[in-house]
Amino acid sequence: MQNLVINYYDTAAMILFGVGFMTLLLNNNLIKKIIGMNIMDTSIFLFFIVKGYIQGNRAPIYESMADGGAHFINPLPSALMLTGIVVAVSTTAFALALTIRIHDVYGTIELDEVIEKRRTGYERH
Amino acid sequence: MFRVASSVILTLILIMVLLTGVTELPQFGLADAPPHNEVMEKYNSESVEDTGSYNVVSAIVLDYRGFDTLIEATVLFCAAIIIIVSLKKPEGESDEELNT
Amino acid sequence: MNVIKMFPVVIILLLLLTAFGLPIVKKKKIVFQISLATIFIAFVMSGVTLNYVTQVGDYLLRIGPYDIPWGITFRIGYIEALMAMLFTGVSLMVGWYGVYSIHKDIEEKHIKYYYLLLHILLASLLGIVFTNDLFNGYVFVEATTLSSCGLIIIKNNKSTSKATFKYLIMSVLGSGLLLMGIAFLYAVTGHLNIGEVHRELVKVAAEKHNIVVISLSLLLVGLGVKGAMFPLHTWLPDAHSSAPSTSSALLSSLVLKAPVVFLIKIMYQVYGLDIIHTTPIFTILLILGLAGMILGSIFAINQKEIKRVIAYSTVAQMGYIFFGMGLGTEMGLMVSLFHVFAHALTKAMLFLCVGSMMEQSGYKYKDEFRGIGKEMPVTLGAFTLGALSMVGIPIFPGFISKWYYSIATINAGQYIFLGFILVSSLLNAVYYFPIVINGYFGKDNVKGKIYRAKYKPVKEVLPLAVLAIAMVMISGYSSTLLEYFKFGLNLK
Amino acid sequence: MKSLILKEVNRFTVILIYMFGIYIILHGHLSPGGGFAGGTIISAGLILYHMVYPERSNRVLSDDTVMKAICGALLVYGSIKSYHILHGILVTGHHAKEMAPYSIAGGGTLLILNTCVGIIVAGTFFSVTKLFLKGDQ
Repeated sequence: MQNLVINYYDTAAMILFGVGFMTLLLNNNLIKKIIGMNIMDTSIFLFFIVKGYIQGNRAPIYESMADGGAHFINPLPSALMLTGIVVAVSTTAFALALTIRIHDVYGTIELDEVIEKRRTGYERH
Repeated sequence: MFRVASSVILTLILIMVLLTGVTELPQFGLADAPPHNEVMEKYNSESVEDTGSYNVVSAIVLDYRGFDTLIEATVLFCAAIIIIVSLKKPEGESDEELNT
Repeated sequence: MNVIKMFPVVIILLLLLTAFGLPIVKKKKIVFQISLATIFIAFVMSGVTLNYVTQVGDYLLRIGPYDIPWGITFRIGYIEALMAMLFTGVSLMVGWYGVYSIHKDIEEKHIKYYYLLLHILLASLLGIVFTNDLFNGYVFVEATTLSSCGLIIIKNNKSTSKATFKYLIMSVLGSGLLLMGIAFLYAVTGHLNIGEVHRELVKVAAEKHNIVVISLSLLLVGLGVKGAMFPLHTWLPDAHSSAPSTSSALLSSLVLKAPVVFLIKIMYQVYGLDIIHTTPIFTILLILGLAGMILGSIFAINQKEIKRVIAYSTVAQMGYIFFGMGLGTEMGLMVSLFHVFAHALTKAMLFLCVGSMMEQSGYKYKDEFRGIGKEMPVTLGAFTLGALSMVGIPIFPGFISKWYYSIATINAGQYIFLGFILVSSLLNAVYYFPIVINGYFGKDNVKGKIYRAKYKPVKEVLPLAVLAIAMVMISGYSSTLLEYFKFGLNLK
Repeated sequence: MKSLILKEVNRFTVILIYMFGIYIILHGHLSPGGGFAGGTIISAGLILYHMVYPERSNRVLSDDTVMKAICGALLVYGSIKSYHILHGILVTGHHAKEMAPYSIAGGGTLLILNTCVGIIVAGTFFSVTKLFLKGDQ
């Protein structure tokens, strides 16, 4: 239990993940679903990036050659998450484009209305 | 109502399970946690000699794990292509679309 | 020899570089030529790699100048080389078939983008199979997701948008869980390379038991979404039935299989058998696999659209693969890998046949295909071969894998599951045979009907024939394949 | 966008945004930043310019040009990376480079790689946002 307080970043990341997951499950609005998806991704980035922190050390950038790298934080999680963020941005952009297309076809972005319109065969064009 | 209740319960179970994992994680910010090992030391101390980059994150992104970045650029490119394919309308049609 | 060693990475780079060049190309014919030539070269190169592996055994290949804990590595062995041959071979056939039929499904100016996405998809699938680095695997999985979404959405149809959205949301959830599992592993081991993670994990597994179980289940669920494990399969029927039929063939036969291979890698190389036996993962895989086998087939019987029938059949067949993994024996795993081959070739052929039947006749529902055998005997013949294989008739790979599944079940001492295999085969027969029988002997639609579907020219049916021959050939060489898988798994 | 003030101010700010983006890309290996950060900033400038002067932006940077730039940058990036990877596999034991002085050119190929990444990111975001903007007008 005490560990949850010490690792407060991890705890926060997990709760944030839950928030995102619930947003994804509960909302009918496609944009809100995408927001939930993004919250989830962000929580994972937070969780991963915290793994690289070392108390008292600073960002891994040389200011002069005398630095020597002994007082740097772990650069690997930061570098990995840079990759992860770009991937998340790509998926978000694609999801938004899909939402535009769904709006073009059905005239709504509420999921239950889309399903209703599919069932009754109503389409805008 | 049932849907809301079941999602809340599912989410709570998920959070509980994940927090069980957090209790076993190494302490936050300690210098002797498992990730701070020889891999990190090489990145931090030899990046200038190996790659010529003073920014260690840049060195990892572009050189040590450069293959990942190539795939990542591919993902970005792929997303751009898909969006162009799914949203771009033929030139003549787009004006008509605006008027309606 | 050094040059042959690096063929796997050359294949991936070649596919990516040609993909980057394709949008600049103007002429459709040149797109086809470049694409097919590249995939053919990739196929030949994977064959050479397999040959090289039979001579020297497994080897690690570092990507770039940095050695193992610092850089990314590939691990090339029997399984990887064989999977590479399967993936490139099937995509070559699908791409070749697409040359004649793709313009009926998608717009003319999108064809080059279609082949571009095919290249990226193939490269990332091969990457998932080859990789020996967890994060690299994650990036490849994401590339697979996006490019397969692209292959669905490229058909400018009303139903594709919603199906793709569902697929995308499920996939993003899956890859999120996958990344979180990797984060847990990284937090306790400090490495991303699979071998190093295993070495460190063995040391800490006893005191970090919760993390072992949680990370394994996160990875299982994450890859289970991608591989259509039973309760997580809900995206599959929509996505596969609304895509263009060449895309359906690729999605069903290849895209589902790469995560399975990655899962096998994670189970046996990251965790290792000793740790895995302390977790309930085998039981979970077994139960979910059985549920998929039975319920997937039952869902398939109730479908009306012919493509949805085949899509649900994929769920059932993925159930077989997870069932074999869940047996927890070497034999079960070997048969699952063999079934990956059998299902990939058969399902690609089935989807291409159905696609060509649908495009020629313009029908969509399975009842409308009565009497189609009189118009398109060759295509329906190929479909019949695939259906026979799926049901499990001797000399076809479906039979071989069911036979070995039975042997593996008996060896594991779990006789009750034999009944499940039998029931599932019968259910397969219930939904495949009516289509075939009605296709050949159905009289309803024949009278007074205008034959819209003329024969296809022989060259357009040739890819189907090649797939059929490959299908029969792998059942002929099944013992060799199983032996290779045994070498590749190399379990103690 | 019809406001005159916006149009006039935009002429200067866009140049500053480009300069800031290019600075971040070129100093990617010396200071925080790099291709991704700089590319997003440049794409923000391009989008701003497109919103204020849509006709001129369409004339100078047509979709075709942007696509060609992205593909060209990806090809250059991919070939340099392929060369690195294949060369690295063949040559056992990598050669440590000479101590690079603290300068833009010190990074060797890193500068080219960062520039390519910058072009890819800027081009992608620009073309995607242009498509998203179409529905709004």
